[in-house]
Amino acid sequence: MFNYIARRILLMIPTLVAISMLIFFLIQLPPGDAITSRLAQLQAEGSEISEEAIAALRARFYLDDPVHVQYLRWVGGFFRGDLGYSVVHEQPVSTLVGDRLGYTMLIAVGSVLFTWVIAFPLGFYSAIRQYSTSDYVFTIFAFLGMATPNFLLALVLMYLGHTYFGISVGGLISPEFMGQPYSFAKLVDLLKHIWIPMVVVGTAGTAGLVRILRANLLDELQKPYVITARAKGLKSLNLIFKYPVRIAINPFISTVGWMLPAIFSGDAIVGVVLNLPTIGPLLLESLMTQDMYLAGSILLIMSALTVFGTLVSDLLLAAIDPRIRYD
Amino acid sequence: MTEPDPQTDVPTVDESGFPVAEMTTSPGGPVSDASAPPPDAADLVYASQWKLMGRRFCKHKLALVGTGILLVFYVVAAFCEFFAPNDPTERDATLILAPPQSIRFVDEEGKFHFRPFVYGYRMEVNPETWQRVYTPDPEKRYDLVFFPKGEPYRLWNLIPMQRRLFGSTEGRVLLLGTDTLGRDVLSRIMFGARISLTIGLIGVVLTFCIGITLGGIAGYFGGFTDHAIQRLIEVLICIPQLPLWMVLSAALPGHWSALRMYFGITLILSFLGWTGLARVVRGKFLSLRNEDFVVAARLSGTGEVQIIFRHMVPSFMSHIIASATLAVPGMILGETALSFLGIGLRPPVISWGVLLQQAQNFQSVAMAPWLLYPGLFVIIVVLAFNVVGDGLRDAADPYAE
Amino acid sequence: MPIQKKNPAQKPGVPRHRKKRSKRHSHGALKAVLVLAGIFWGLDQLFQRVGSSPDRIVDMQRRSEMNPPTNPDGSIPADSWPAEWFEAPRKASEMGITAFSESPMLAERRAAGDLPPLEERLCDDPIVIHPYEKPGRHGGTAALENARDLNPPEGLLRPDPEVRRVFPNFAESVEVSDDGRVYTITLRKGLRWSDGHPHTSEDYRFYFEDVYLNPELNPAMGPPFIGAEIRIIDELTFEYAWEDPQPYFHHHLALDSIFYARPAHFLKEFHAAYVDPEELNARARQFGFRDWIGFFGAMNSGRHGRNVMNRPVMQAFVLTRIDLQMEAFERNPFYSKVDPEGRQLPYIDRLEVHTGLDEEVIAARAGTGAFTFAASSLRTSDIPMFKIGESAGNHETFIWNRIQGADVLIQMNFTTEDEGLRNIFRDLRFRKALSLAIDRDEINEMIYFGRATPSQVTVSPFSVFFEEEFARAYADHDPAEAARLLDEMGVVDQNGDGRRNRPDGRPLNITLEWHAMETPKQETMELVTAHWRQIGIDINLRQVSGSLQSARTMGNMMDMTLWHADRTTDMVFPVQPWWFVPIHRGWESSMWPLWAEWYRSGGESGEEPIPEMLEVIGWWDDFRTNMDENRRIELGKKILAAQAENLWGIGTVSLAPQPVVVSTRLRNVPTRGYWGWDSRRSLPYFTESWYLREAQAE
Amino acid sequence: MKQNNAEMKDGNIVEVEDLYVRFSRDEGILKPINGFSFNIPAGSSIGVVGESGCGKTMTAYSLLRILPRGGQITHGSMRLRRKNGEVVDLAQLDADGEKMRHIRGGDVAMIFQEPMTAFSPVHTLYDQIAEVLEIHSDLSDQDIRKRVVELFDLVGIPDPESRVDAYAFEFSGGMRQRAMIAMALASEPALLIADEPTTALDVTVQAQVLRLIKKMQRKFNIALMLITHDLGVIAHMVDYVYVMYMGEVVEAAPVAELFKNPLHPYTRDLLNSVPKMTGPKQELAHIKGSVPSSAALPPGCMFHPRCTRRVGEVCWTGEPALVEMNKNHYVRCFIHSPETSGMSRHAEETEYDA
Repeated sequence: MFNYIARRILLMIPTLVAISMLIFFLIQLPPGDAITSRLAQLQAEGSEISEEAIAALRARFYLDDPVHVQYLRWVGGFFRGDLGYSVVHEQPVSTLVGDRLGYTMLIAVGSVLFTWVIAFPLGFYSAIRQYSTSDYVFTIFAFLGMATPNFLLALVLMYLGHTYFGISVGGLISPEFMGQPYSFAKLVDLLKHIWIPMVVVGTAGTAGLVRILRANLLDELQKPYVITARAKGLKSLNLIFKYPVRIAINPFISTVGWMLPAIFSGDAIVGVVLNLPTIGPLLLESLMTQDMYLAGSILLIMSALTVFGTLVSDLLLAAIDPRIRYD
Repeated sequence: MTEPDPQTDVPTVDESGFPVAEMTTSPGGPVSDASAPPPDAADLVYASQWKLMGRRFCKHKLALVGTGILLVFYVVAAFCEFFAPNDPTERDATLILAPPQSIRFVDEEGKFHFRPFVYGYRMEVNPETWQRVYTPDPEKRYDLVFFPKGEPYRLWNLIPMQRRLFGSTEGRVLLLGTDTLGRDVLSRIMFGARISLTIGLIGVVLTFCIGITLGGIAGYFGGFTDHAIQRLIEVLICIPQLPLWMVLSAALPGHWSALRMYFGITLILSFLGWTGLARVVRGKFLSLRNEDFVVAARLSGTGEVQIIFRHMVPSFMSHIIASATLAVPGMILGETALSFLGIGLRPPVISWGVLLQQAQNFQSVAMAPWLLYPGLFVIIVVLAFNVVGDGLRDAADPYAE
Repeated sequence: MPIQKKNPAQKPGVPRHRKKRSKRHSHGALKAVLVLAGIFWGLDQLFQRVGSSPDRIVDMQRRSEMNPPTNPDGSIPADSWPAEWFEAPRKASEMGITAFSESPMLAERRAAGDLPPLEERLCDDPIVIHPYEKPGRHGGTAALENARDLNPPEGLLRPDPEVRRVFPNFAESVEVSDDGRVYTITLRKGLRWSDGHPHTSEDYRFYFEDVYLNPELNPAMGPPFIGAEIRIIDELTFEYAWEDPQPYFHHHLALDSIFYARPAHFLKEFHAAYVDPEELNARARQFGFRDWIGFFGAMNSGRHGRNVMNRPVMQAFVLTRIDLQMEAFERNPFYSKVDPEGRQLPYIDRLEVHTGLDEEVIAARAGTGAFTFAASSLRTSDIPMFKIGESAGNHETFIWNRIQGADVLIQMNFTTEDEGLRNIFRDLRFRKALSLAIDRDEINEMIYFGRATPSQVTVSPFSVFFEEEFARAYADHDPAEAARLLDEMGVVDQNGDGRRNRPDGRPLNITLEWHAMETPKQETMELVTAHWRQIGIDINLRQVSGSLQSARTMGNMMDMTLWHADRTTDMVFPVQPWWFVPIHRGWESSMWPLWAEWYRSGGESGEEPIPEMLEVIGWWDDFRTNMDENRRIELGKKILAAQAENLWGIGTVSLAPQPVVVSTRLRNVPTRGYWGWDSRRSLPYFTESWYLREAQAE
Repeated sequence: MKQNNAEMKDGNIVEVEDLYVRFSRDEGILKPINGFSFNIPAGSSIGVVGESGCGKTMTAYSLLRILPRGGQITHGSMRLRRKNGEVVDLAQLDADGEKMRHIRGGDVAMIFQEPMTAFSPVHTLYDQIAEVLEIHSDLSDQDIRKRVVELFDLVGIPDPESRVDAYAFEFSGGMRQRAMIAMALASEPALLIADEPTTALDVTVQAQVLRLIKKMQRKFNIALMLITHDLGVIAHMVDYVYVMYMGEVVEAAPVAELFKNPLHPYTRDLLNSVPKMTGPKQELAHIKGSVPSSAALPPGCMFHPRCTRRVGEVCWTGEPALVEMNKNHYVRCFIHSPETSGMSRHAEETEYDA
């Protein structure tokens, strides 16, 4: 077990290095750089800018260094806990990302929970009552969830939420609670808002999970050990929960890891539509403004979280599945 | 060979007997000798794999419905100039954000007409709200006819034509309303289908090529190559897809023409889509590598490339096709998402993503919800693809049930 | 199976599985169809409902209905605003005000010992603001989408509602020497920063010498201070002096002087010239900054997270808190203006600004009455939504006019690298053709509800430089003439594909890159490209980010681009005639990057403009330094006439309707006004005198 | 269907009569069992022999009422004398009911073919065996543990104390099957069904496991129903054999009688395909073709398509009845039915000897 964990953790390192290099390469691709964005910003304020000033700005943010030096400086910063510096915002990335990451993770956790809460009974019931009407209905709904573009669902839910539930449009907190200290009422208000992104982000993943659980469970239900267990005289529901579900549930555990990239993608687009103070819109903005350290750091944080999430789910899987543990 | 069984009242029992039974149960006849298969045995097995798949697929009713829907969509997309009742770029200042017209049989006076018709609109601008208010105008009764002669157009920009599938010779028929410039939403959806539906297909073909090549290399050669490709896939799937798309599409040169943008976006979408397929292919290769027929081919000195493409690829093609079908909707959604965010296709290109981008505001949902219709079509197509893919996957798996 | 016959051994009792099963299958498919049909039906119902317009309940006299009519040229009659707004503000002593009163909120703070008494906070003899309707009451919190809307960048002087003349604000007086080379500014006595520290000449010196002239802190060095120096006379008096005459520097003082003063007492602590740089850098790093420059910048803007707030300001409101979704402002206790009844302004106590929202959500919130005042991010196309929401949202929608001389200005690059394209662009017939091909009435009808003024790009109709023929030049819709002009210049369709080719036979590929900002550029261009396609010109539209817009305009990489032609009022046109004279390089303009480069480098780099333009530049050089006003008007008109003749840029409509969504509680907001960069949005309309009616009064 | 609880012969623990099982599947109705009948006298052992797909396992599943989804007993009765003497018709019970659950694992236990997959891979063996005792006894947790260890010891698993907590995949095939036997014995059932218990094992281990089963059967005086396709296994294990083909009995006889005098062509084919260790070397025979799908039962005698000794048209038009040829030796074949036996004699002799 220890070896297994150690091996998994060691394997993370080259993966993360490769990811960081790929990200750094990718964020260099779009034309222009953060300085041009900064200039655009200054021009939006009505200033005129000289060539020398541009060169000075570039030098100040080390943008005239060779690419590999820039990369090493950027990655080196991570080891010192320095996530980089946003040229456009003139602020440390950690300050910008701080709270937003919290909300993003809140939505991520919420979406995973939502997905689980919906997908488990649906998949379970569909498998147990295969080809029944409810199986079809659930399947159709699962597919519908998968087929609806995130942004469309967000837009429509936002509209419905506003029209029928009076939820203020956009954001995570109603204006009247903004800046108030945290209280029960504020929490309730937060919950009133946060369900929309949770549902939207979670819906896309639900369909897949329902299908997987259903298929896995159907598979497991035909395994000889289920017959063995039946032959022992177990009650069928107990039996299903104790044996096949226990094994078919693996995708739920491994979801933790592989859902994260999807959730971050979902968050990016839902965050933009709903104007959430999450990391997604910041990422989009930083990509648009070529604020490369900000964009790169956010992407790297997301990827690192994903890698870490996969590790956690692998470990969890190992914990519940002795076959992996003893491998 | 069938005859109803009166006692069981199960008339079609025998229809779907296993082919195996067919081959082995002829009474008294010679039993085929396993050591000397008929000369076309390979073809037979090969054909029967597809036949079997086809048969299983046909049993999947939902998948058949999905196939039908997709077929309709693609035909419409291919001949959208003919199907669209209006020119998708035709503007009308007097029909801005007009709601969908309803097809009528009964006119204002309660008179029934055999030929369906729509009423044209009378527009008034509410002086207080500046809102354009449309009321059906009984004066303007437009009969719906098949193959009306309208403005001349060119099918595929080549064949000059004048007739369209349906419409009216008297005025514009706007079954799904109009957009902010008074253009027919239905026609725009039909034209948008051409881009949105093909982007998925072309993307998947590209994905296919990359996925099969890399997955095949990984699975066939194994060892270090496999390891390297595996790591590459791992790295790629750890980075959230949409942000990566966004980075890449921001990198597309600004002066590209619409057509090149289209291919650029397609390339981007497939740049990341191949990982899943490559994994499937790799797994298949790994398991097939040591199968007898592959070993035999290798021993007889067949070239590697030939082994891969003549022997291995065909043996799991059905699976790949199923996976590919399931990958198409992801591409379609990707295009809409990118266009929606304003970093994909742009007007005057008409795609479903572009149409939705124009409908993304609260005003649309509140005041002109028909602008969201492209979204409905996205849902239907993605749904259909998923159902078909599911059916294909079930059909491709000989061990299912 | 040749002899498949019935099996006599078959026992009865076999259920009809098969039938049931196939029924189940079709069940599923049927259900799928039913569900989809249901969705279709539901949407259809929804649309039917929404399609019919609801009757609006007119429950009260709406201010917007008392709008004075618009002038024929699209401008707003001057009597839309109080006559007092066109005069220098009077002082309390002139109005005979002796007693002053303060907001209860500040009274509390004073009682708690936080603040000195009101008399000590106000300057000696404060100016009196004449409110639009009537004097208001203290108190209340306003919800905004943009802090600027109620806290405009007011400075030493202030423009009038037509953005033509200037009047004193923080300055007691501004005197110009006869030769126009020295501006002497006298500050009001007793003015204080929001922390109570006196506002003096030192604050202006600090900015000029320690910020503006510091290349590290200020990468952006341009007019009006090029070649200038500052001379401090005494605590309240200082001078700016130039080599050249500056006939229009007071316009900068009216619009930009908020930037010319910094709270020196506060910022010196963060400036390397005043404290040990080592120590300062260490401190900066402590806060996560790379060096003191970023740190200074953050302190200067007062926006560094939660650590530093309350940077001293002169404006009516002070930033007190930044949250992820909100910024909170409180009234400046030392704000030195009063109403005619001696109440210290502003009336409103607090501002809450919803941040991080995009246009769509702002529009949605504005339409549902979530904002006390909103305009900056609102689009013309949403006007019906705002108006329909009025009955439920407790707000009203005023229609102001965007100050732009052209809501969308189409620019082609006369110095583009592509020689063929450059020659075509430089051919006046091509520009005329493109302009004549545009159906401005259709644009006005479709995008602006017919309420804008179709026009060629030129200055605003209420400008002294305005001539009607400037606005009419080639602004008619005449596609036939356009086509004729193109044929004449040899830009014809040579291969029968419906698109015109260059004279050399190559396809005429033009890419128009544009950045989405402020005005309806996308909708306009959808129409314009359609109009142009009709005469066989097919251009490729590409929306770009601000960063790209900046990089590609500055790098002379664009064929064509768009901007909104603001800077067309008397306040800004004379100092920044960017659309008419090649003096500026920036993201707004891609008309002549190399000509502008030539001009600004004194002919050392860039490319010499064409003779027609050299003539215009000559007029401009005279114009910007000439102290004879009549001569300047003459020269200005010449510059504008040159545009009307040469069509350097192509305009669409001017004075477009701008929705301004105002809560019914917010009073003293003029029903008409000019909205845009030139007026710094709400700056001329005395936002400090806007007040919130008591909630129960409704 | 009539209630026949009372009509049970004293000596029998199981009486199955005219059992029919049907499955609904995409490809049609599967008919795995078509009028199967058999008895198991208490404490005795019977064998059910036939090729794969003949319905043997389905018979076992029917007895336990654990037919896979879609399976239904459409006709017949299955009387069982429970440990407490109660006689029940298993066919009449609710498959998921309280009573049936107590019979499953309590009165009737089963040993499965694949010891690898018959245990859950993610639960310890102890967990899975103790479960039987939790359901069918009122032992305390400590007693259960003691009992499981005891059972492990009994079936010959070394170091039972620590091995009970192992996972199935940590065991070798033979050990796993021993664990399976321990599990089957846990509740001291009256009937033990062993479904191909040694097919998946190495030849060397097979004998050990069979010996163990036999030993346990004797020791606890359990009735044994051994299902196998391997006639070689049957010889030493059971008293009486039912030969099954396509869900019906084609021949039934005491084990010695069957080996000595096989009557049905199918039995003969089966016997011929068993490699003989003694006697003259000869080519191993195989039965031509394979068992047809039970979705399409052949008309007439169900074996006729594969039969080498058909007597004539009657083979595919008529239906042979089960007739008693010798004492306790039954056969279902036209060769032996009174009206057709004469015409087939000659053909039979020649072909069989050839």
